[in-house]
Amino acid sequence: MIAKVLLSIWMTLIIVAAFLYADAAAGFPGETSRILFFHVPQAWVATLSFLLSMIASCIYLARRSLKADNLALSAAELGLLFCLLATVSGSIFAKAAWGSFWNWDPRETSIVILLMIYGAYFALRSAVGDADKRRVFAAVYAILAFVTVPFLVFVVPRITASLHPENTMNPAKPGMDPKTLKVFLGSLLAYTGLFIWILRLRLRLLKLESMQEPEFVVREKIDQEGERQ
Amino acid sequence: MKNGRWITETGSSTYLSEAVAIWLRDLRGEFRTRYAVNAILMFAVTTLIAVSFSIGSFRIGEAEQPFLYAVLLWIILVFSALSGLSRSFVKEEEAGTMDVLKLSARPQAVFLGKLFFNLTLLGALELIIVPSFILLMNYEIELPGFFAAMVIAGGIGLGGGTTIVAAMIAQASARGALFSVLSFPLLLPLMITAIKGCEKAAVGANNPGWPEVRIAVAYSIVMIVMSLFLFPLIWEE
Amino acid sequence: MKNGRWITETGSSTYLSEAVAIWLRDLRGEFRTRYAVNAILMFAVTTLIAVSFSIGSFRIGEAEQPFLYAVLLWIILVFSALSGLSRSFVKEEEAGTMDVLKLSARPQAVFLGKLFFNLTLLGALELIIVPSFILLMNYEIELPGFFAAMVIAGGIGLGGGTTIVAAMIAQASARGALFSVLSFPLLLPLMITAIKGCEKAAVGANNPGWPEVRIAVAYSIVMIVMSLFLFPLIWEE
Amino acid sequence: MYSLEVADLCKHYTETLLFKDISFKLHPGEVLSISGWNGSGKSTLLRIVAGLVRPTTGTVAMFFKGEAIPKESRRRFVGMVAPAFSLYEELTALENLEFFCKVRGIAYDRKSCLAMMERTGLSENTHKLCRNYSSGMKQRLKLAQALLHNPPLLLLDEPGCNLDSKGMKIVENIIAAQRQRGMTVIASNEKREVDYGDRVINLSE
Amino acid sequence: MYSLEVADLCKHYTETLLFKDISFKLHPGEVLSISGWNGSGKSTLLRIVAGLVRPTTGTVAMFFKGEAIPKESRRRFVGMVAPAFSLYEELTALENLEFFCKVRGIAYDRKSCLAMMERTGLSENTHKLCRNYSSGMKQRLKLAQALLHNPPLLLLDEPGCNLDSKGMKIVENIIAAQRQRGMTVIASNEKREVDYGDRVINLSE
Ligand code: HEM
Ligand SMILES: Nc1ncnc2c1ncn2[C@@H]1O[C@H](COP(=O)(O)OP(=O)(O)OP(=O)(O)O)[C@@H](O)[C@H]1O
Ligand SMILES: Nc1ncnc2c1ncn2[C@@H]1O[C@H](COP(=O)(O)OP(=O)(O)OP(=O)(O)O)[C@@H](O)[C@H]1O
Ligand SMILES: [Mg+2]
Ligand SMILES: [Mg+2]
Repeated sequence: MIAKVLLSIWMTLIIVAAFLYADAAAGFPGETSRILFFHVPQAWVATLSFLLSMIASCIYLARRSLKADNLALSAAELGLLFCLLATVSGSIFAKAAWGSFWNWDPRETSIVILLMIYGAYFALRSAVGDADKRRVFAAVYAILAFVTVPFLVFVVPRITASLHPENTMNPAKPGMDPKTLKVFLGSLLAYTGLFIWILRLRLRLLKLESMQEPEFVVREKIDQEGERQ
Repeated sequence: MKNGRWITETGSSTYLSEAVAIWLRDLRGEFRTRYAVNAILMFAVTTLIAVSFSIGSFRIGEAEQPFLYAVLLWIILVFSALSGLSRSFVKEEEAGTMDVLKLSARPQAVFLGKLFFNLTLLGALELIIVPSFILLMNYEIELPGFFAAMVIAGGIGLGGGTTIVAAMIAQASARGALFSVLSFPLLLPLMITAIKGCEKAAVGANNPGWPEVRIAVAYSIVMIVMSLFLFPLIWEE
Repeated sequence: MKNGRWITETGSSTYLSEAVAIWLRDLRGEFRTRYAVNAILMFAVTTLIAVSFSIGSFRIGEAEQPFLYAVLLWIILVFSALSGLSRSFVKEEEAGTMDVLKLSARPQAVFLGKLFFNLTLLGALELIIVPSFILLMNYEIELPGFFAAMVIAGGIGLGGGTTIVAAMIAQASARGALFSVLSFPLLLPLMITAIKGCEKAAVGANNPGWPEVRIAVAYSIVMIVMSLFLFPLIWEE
Repeated sequence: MYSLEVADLCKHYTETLLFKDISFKLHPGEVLSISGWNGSGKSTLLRIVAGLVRPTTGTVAMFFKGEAIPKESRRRFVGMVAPAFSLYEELTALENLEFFCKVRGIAYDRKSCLAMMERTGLSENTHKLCRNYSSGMKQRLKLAQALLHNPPLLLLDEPGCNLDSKGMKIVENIIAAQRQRGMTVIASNEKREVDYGDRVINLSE
Repeated sequence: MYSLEVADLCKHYTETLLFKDISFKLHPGEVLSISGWNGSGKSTLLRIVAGLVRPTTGTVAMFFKGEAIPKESRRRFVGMVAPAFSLYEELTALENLEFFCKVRGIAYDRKSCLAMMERTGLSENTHKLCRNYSSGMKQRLKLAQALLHNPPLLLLDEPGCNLDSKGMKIVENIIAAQRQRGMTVIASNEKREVDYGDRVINLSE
């Protein structure tokens, strides 16, 4: 409860600070640089949750525990959601900054591939009737999909020149002005908190749902037996 | 002693020999029905002619040719592959032979056998498409060695990335379209690499060490090794 | 009287109502197995993205755009169609339901039912692909009415031209090579016409009477009428 | 009123002769059995009578009140069950029957379809997908499908296949009922089923 | 030397319970029959024993000289025939057997495959495509396939399905031979086949 209140206060502060406290960076048309405080954390959270989904899938395959599958599923859902948010926010700003909604910037390409992969992940889940099969297949696909990520990161950027302000605003590099850096890091924190909060809600919901279906309860029993053996 | 035979005998057989048996059977079945080859060739020939008819008949700027041609070639290859590669597993499921195969073969052998079969199909496809594409489009390639290596490595990657997906969709309800949906994103990094490689080969850019070929080979190896580990999970579920 | 019923009753049923029954069953089967429903969208998006990524990422001369885009659009449409349209018959054969269908339905009703089904699929496909293609590629069309008519007429032609071929490949498992040989020349004239039509629509050429649409409509009518006559021969052998 | 006339049927497969000079006439109320070893051509003969396979030589003709029924409308007069047939696996049992009613031009009537399923002992599984049916349940549904249009000619290829004793009883009832109304041809390996026939044609002799 | 232990098997399909608390042990020389009405779960039970379907709860274990055989190598010890199985229709019968020999890791030996086909009464049709096999010939070939590797555990789901009286005799011989060497589980609707078992588990009770 307290955590929730703190999170909402923190979020509000960050939004206010993003517009009033931090200065607009040079090299961006108008105020467009403020995208940094929303768009980048969204992309970061999306990446984080895909990673989480992949790890949970591995755990599911090793242990066949329902919890791991629920985690993989909800992380993938949230990842897709934040990925969409990052795409939409980026796209809106792109119209202002680069003149058109879509330019096939390497970042745009890779985010679209991510969207496709996780869209496919859900298509697969809905196409497999048997519950056990569905979980195994989804986990296998999540792992295979993540295997391609390094290729996306290292290969795609070589193809087209990037429009992205790669080095000017990279927070890891010195040069970001301290005010911007402060708000940016705060925003990262806020988005991560938001992510964890929604994830826990989703997990609770999944657990409640599965309690209504007797099949799942029985399965969990086997899962424990399987672990004993 | 009869009973002893049951245990010892299987030791003499390797994954490879079993995989080869599966490969040869698929080839033979394919040769008799020509279903996959047809699906693939039909699409490939149709697009090839359509593309060459449409692109070939008007002028594209010299500078843009290498890139555009590389893109077209790989779109034709990838989509032709997607139209046929899932057949080997889907047919097994639809004909009701999957159960018997599950009871008699080791999963890794099945995976390898099907992979070999898909690679054979891809090889045949490339043998037909690539030369005809080059001829029809008047595609000038400065570095034929690099180009060939790129096409071969890309083909292996295509097979490596799709075989396990085919096994999954064969057991799922939405087959045809699901296959492209699941495979395509997995193949995109490879496709982008291969396009870049073919473009460079056409232009004749100085390209020491053939990095694109290496990337494609790395992709293939990673995909095949991962699949070998993951396949038994899918097969036995 | 029982015996009397056997003869008279069937009179009340028309080819159309039987064809509709077959059409609805196919739709329902399709919906259940989600062969298309769940994935057709992703599939269309996949192809579109591939094309728009590859073409969109570099600039094509203004003058060349209308033609190139028309070609790409029709390649996407024809490919999607070919990859799915033959299924309705092939599945019937592979699942072993063809014999029962032959025993219970009139050939013309079967043909019409399958044609409706294929046209439904094509309609759904075009509804998804065409608008997204236009948006993604920033495809400027001067004569939207002509363009829409061309797309619709082309779709009907695609369905008309492929349905009977699909019935043939489903029957002739060993004569399968026929399919690529047959369907390709069958569809090519239509495709060329449609490409030309879409190009004109984009450029906004003065085009009284929409000749390309007429050709496509004529093609569709000829194909469908011919198929209605020829289909019973294929079906009953 | 109806009759079936089969004259001088002969069927070759490339080099091998399956059977030759098969002739018989059948009238309502009669049951004909076809027996023979595995591979002797029983199923092929039934498929020829149904019009699914062409004979090498010979003719199959059906008459209604002395008039020949054209081949195109034979489908209304024939109901058939065979091991090689399948129903639509992705539909439920009832949907399958509904489909075959409509395609045959019989107004679909849910009640009578349910009654048919009751008759073949499937009333508890009307809404199950056929994919999940057991082998015996599939066979029962095939029987139901063949009876939907009250065919004057019923062709039963191994009708008792996969069935339990209750199912066998159902087949027996079906044959008895058909005897009241029309013609039946049974092809089977089972002595019990062959014995339902008034006459037997043995293809292995 | 071998043994099969099935403990507390229970199988649910979403809402319905198929069977529960099935336990048995089997030793070489024993034949177990499974009976029950159509749809009672006989085939499902056999598929669970073969490892093709997961039970909801319970375990299936095979032992060789007291040691448990891991699930991966169970394929070497099990041969199975079922109505839902098919062989490769585009291969000839002999090619099918050759394929299964190789895939199972048994050195392919044409003579012994031919002997197997002789044993199942197919010696005249070794080079025919399976697509053109009659229903009974297919069933015989499935039997041959299941016996190729001399499996210590033979699972027969409706083994006499589609067979003529000679074929039934062949099944009888197969069961008698298997009794000398290993274990057999038969699932069937036919009283005759059920009676081959020393013990009977009736799933409908
Ligand atoms: C459709 C349009 C866009 C998409 C899909 C997109 C997507 C992305 C993605 C995926 C990242 C990587 C985040 C990470 O590594 O975790 C990123 C980073 C970033 N984006 Fe965008 N973006 C878009 C448009 C824009 C625009 C218009 C701007 C600013 C004018 C912008 C500014 C940035 C910045 C500053 C970063 C951080 C770069 C770095 O870490 O070096 N983006 N974007
Ligand atoms: N298309 C074909 N080409 C060649 N031979 C065929 C073809 N179809 C069937 N045969 C052969 O014809 C013979 C008769 O087959 P059919 O199915 O009629 O036998 P059956 O009497 O029904 O046998 P069963 O009792 O096993 O069902 C078989 O030997 C079969 O191999
Ligand atoms: N995947 C599934 N989902 C739901 N129900 C299923 C599934 N598979 C089988 N069933 C049901 O389980 C029951 C048992 O089927 P099974 O095939 O084991 O029966 P059986 O005893 O072999 O019958 P038969 O004598 O007809 O062969 C049937 O009612 C069937 O409908
Ligand atoms: Mg037969
Ligand atoms: Mg059964």
